[in-house]
Amino acid sequence: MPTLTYRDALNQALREEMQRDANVFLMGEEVGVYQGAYKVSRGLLEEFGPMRVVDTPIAELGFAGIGVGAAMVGLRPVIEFMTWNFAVLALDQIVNSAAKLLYESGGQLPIPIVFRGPNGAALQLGAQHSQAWESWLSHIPGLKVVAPATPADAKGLLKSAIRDNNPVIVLEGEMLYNTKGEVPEGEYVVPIGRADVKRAGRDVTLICHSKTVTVALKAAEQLAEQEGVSAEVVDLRSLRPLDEAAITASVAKTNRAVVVEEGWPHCGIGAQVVDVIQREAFDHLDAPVLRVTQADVPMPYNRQLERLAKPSPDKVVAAARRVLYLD
Amino acid sequence: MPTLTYRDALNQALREEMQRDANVFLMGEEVGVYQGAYKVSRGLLEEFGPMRVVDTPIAELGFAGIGVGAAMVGLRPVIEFMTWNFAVLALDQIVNSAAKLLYESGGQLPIPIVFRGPNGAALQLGAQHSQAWESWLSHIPGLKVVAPATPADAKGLLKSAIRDNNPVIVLEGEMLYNTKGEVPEGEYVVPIGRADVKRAGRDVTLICHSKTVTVALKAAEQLAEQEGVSAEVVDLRSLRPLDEAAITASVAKTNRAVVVEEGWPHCGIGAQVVDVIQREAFDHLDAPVLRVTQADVPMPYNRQLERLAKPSPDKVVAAARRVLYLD
Amino acid sequence: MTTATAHAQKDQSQAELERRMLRQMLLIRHFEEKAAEAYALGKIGGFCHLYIGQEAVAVGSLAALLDDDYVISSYREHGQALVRGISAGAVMAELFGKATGCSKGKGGSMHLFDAAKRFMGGHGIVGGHIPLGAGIGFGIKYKGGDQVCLCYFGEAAVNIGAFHETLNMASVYHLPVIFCCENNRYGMGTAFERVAAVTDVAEHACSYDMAAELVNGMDALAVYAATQRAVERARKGGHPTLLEVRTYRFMGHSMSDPLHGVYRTKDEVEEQKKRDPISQLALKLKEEGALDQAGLDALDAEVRAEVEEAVKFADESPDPDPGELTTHVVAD
Amino acid sequence: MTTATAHAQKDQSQAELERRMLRQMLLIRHFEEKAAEAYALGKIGGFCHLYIGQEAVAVGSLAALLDDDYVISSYREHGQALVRGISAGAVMAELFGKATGCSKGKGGSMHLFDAAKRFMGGHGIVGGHIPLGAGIGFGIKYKGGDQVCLCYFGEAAVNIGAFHETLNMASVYHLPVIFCCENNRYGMGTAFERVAAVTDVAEHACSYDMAAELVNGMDALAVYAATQRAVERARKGGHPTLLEVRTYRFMGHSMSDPLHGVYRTKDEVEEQKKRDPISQLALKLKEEGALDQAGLDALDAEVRAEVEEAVKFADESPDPDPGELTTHVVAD
Ligand SMILES: Cc1ncc(C[n+]2csc(CCOP(=O)(O)OP(=O)(O)O)c2C)c(N)n1
Ligand SMILES: Cc1ncc(C[n+]2csc(CCOP(=O)(O)OP(=O)(O)O)c2C)c(N)n1
Ligand SMILES: [Mg+2]
Ligand SMILES: [Mg+2]
Repeated sequence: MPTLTYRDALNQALREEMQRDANVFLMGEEVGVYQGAYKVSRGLLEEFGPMRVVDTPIAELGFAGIGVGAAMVGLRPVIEFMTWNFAVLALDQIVNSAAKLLYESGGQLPIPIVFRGPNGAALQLGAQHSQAWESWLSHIPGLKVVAPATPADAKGLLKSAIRDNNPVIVLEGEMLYNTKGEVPEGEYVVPIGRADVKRAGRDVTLICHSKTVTVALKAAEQLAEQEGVSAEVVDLRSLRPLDEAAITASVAKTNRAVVVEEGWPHCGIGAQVVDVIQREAFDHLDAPVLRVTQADVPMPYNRQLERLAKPSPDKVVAAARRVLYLD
Repeated sequence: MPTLTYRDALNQALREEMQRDANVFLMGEEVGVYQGAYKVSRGLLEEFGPMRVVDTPIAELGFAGIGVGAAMVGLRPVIEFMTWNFAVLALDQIVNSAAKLLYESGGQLPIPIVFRGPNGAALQLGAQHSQAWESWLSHIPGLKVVAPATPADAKGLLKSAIRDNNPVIVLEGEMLYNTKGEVPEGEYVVPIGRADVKRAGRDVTLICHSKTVTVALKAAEQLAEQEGVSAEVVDLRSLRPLDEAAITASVAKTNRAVVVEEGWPHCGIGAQVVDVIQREAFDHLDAPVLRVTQADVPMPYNRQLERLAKPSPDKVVAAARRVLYLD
Repeated sequence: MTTATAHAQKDQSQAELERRMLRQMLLIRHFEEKAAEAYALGKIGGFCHLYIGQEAVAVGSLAALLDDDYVISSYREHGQALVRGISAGAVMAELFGKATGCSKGKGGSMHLFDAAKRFMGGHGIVGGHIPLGAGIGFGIKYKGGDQVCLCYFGEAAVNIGAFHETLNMASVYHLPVIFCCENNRYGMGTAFERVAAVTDVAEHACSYDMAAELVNGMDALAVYAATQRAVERARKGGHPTLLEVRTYRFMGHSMSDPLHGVYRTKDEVEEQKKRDPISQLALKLKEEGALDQAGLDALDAEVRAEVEEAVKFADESPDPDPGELTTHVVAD
Repeated sequence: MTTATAHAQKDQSQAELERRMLRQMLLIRHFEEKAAEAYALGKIGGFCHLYIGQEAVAVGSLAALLDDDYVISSYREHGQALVRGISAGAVMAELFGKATGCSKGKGGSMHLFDAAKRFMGGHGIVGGHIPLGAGIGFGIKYKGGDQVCLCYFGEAAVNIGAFHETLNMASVYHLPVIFCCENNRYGMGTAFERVAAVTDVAEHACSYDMAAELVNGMDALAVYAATQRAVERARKGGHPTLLEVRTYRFMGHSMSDPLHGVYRTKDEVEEQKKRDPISQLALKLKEEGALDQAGLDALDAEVRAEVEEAVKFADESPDPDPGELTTHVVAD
């Protein structure tokens, strides 16, 4: 199987889906001539032309809405947000148009659209450019939300997202674009709504997604080496719908869980995972579920402070030790 | 003590704070000449003039930002959103300006601003006009979020909000404006961050806020009458910061809890409450915490469907029966 | 065909058109009067924004469209929905929240839809559907079609960002969209001149290198003619147009708003009512000899019967099944 | 005082002004060259948007302000921060993320603040600070002050809604704000003409009944004069102005963007560099006899030393205490 970067896996998914279906087009800031702010769309303008790879003005609300309008008449837009930070300006269109049109119209208007782009902090971009929006987006019925952690999942989930007849949010990671992994060639789809056990274990479940999968995997290694603890790493992959069965199954086995996320703690996606666990696996739980999140502060610029603010393997290990009552 | 409507209690708080501090002003759509879309600002234009009661164009993003800018130079703006549904357009200013300026500037720029208006569903307003945003807003560090349920709390919390040196979100309720209650005259402030036990009980804790306080109180009555169950009703009042001590204390006593909220389930404020309870009162819990929320759908227009979608006393009673293992 | 005959035929078809327009305006008027009654009876809930006074805008502009063109509007869209051919019964049933409504009772007054009639809603966030209209235009162009999209909004929407972002993109991308601003002088209780630095909406077209036209919205034929010109620009080269149609609403902003309120005088409303688009067109038809009072009465009666029928249909239709609560949240 | 003496004094103070402007431009230029070096060394992280080429805009416009006027800008604000009087050391230390930075190391390149100098940031969302600028103007007016607020943004921000919502309100409320659009022709890798229907930004003023002026942004004195006129309008009657200042950035969009990239040619960049605002003003001063080459060299050396000092200060300053992570989230 070829090894690709996460960026190229996304690029491949886009290219293949655009080849497969003439209704698929890409729209966003710098996606064309500039080849994408993070080069995810490299080469697509050349292959598909300016009607299908559309550069926009800086007008997130406007072009998100244009995407939804195009979906209303049967196209399959892929709207790239340069980063999800800027998509805050477009939330009205995502929430009030994309997510609701099917319901409001009594089923007449499916909106097959993808909104994608990097989510969460990169490095030292400061408070306005370091936000993780998974909990906000997952809150909304009518949307689906995926957050791939690996190149293969990136390809498979983006392809599923584009083929889905609903608005699908794809949360990528700026820090993931250069990561490499094996990616199946050609037709390869990952179903939306299924978590993936990235490492099997017995003693504690580490639940994570996107960038925090790496954090959890490193923590799992440390736990194995330093504590002889066998941690299972469950990558949610889809945040809406959430794979409650997979979460519950793992916790039923390990009886303990730590949820790791990039976002802020209050009403984070981790809170919802905790809700699921205590509701569906109450009798299996040997300890409260703990969470590792971004510190509950706007992201600081300074490098050391930023490091302190982010989830880290050490913090996950510490939380795991606590749920294992090793402290 | 005089009996006032929730609307008039808010009006009184605004008037008193505007009399008390010349830096306080009110800005929003229809707040002046029209006397407020829901008449919360009735009479204020006449008393304080057009520089302090400012009608705006329909430009939520713009006037929210103007408010923040005014706060940057020492004013204390109260920004009214006709409803929080429309505030989705202003989130960039709330999240990226109001909530972050103090931190980003290294402490130089406190932003003493209030964003207020009705939140959540009224009656048959359809999907775009029936949204409850507490979980989104509570997610954000740098904000405080309050959601008063009674006229007295409305007055006391709005006064605290206006005096606070931070951006404070005040979530009112269109369905609450006409409700009546005793309201202390003159100086009366309710501290932000403190829950209130609206009914004491022993067997189960019902956690609620804003409109769901009425729902929970009715459920508590039904539980007492029909099941002989003594339910404690904890009104959160503040959603950020959350009064974790009050929540935990109640659950430590009752050992069971149901969280009731108007918003959608996924990553709702109730999920965060569940997280707190299972973390801080794990050993006290005799059953999983259950939640009663809006159905996980865009709000339908039809009256019967809308009723089915909303939290109701019956649903709370059913959840309470389940956590009490009465089924 | 001699010129005289052609002329006579044109006259006849013109009279036919005017008669049809009159009928459509009467339909809107009577429909909404009944809706107001039903609202008072509690049969309609939520917000209900009447179109009375503005009938000439929907009627005149939609006459310029073909069946496969698209229409999108705000929450004040009963009139457009009816003229576009959604039956009065299906619209009334929607207002009643019934399963037979054009949005199955899930949308209500602000969210009327009929995809088959290419009526794309019914939207409640001021300005929020303007980008959708452009997106529909984008879709048309993408597929190489020659349809147009007619997008209605109120003048107050001109103050919100979405309007500007969209007009710029519609112009840059050459989208076949007609932006039809129904300038009825008030956004809720706020007179436009109190909140807009420039009150000629059409002026904004300059900033976007877009064609624009200012139209008398009390004259259905004037609206028709201007829309025809705009449609032509759009169909031919994908050139969008900003139409500013000056009109007036005779009723309150919504059913919960008083008739004139504090923001406008009763006199002003009465003065405007003298420009009633329906009486004006009826008078014209009479003067042209195309319709006499008996004919007018018959037309009126016919329309009233249609509306009665619609109310009956709505009344007798069932509520949606409770199971409908959770359908249509996601598509398969 | 005879006219001749007055004239001589004016000449002298004019030369003084020009010399100061030259010094400020040199400071920005050398400061940023050093910042670029430090970025390459990993001492500065995140995004870092250089101002090189645009110096005349900050220098010319800020010369028209008084100390108690307010300034607000986008993420490309090093130049304005320096000219406004934040020390090069405090700015460089902020870029280094140090505790001594003007935002205590918490803001970084995009979020420079100095409330005492009335420099109100440093904002990262395109267009997001434009309403803040108007709000500052609102605050001034509310308190009955006679200050103005100078608000900078790039031409690409003109395509976003916040710009339009704000200009309308600034005009309706008569706010003392100067909207200074630094039109450097590109928003990241996108040429303005590819995404704007009308490329004369100043045109937008018509839609808001606002004064506007188009200015040569490579000429600090022209910018100064135009800003003076705008300041006067604002101070006197709270009349806002839209200034379109035509300029050019000689570097990439940010440190991670190549110098010219695929979106513009090397030739174009080289051609523009011939309009370098610094050499132009230096030449003028020389031609006027106000500064000779030795004087220029001395000035240059002085500025370089100041920048070296700033780098040293930043380098030697401590990181914020780890406890700073959780301070300043909420105020007391
Ligand atoms: C973004 C937003 N803000 C506020 C509202 C509340 N609101 C509904 S209609 C309206 C007035 C709109 O006026 P206009 O655009 O002129 O249309 P008209 O009602 O006159 O047809 C307002 C303020 C809304 N629906 N959306
Ligand atoms: C709302 C928003 N969208 C996208 C971005 C990413 N971005 C940062 S700068 C920039 C280009 C802005 O160009 P312009 O306004 O002309 O200013 P310049 O960089 O030329 O000074 C873009 C797209 C952003 N910061 N904010
Ligand atoms: Mg109007
Ligand atoms: Mg630019």
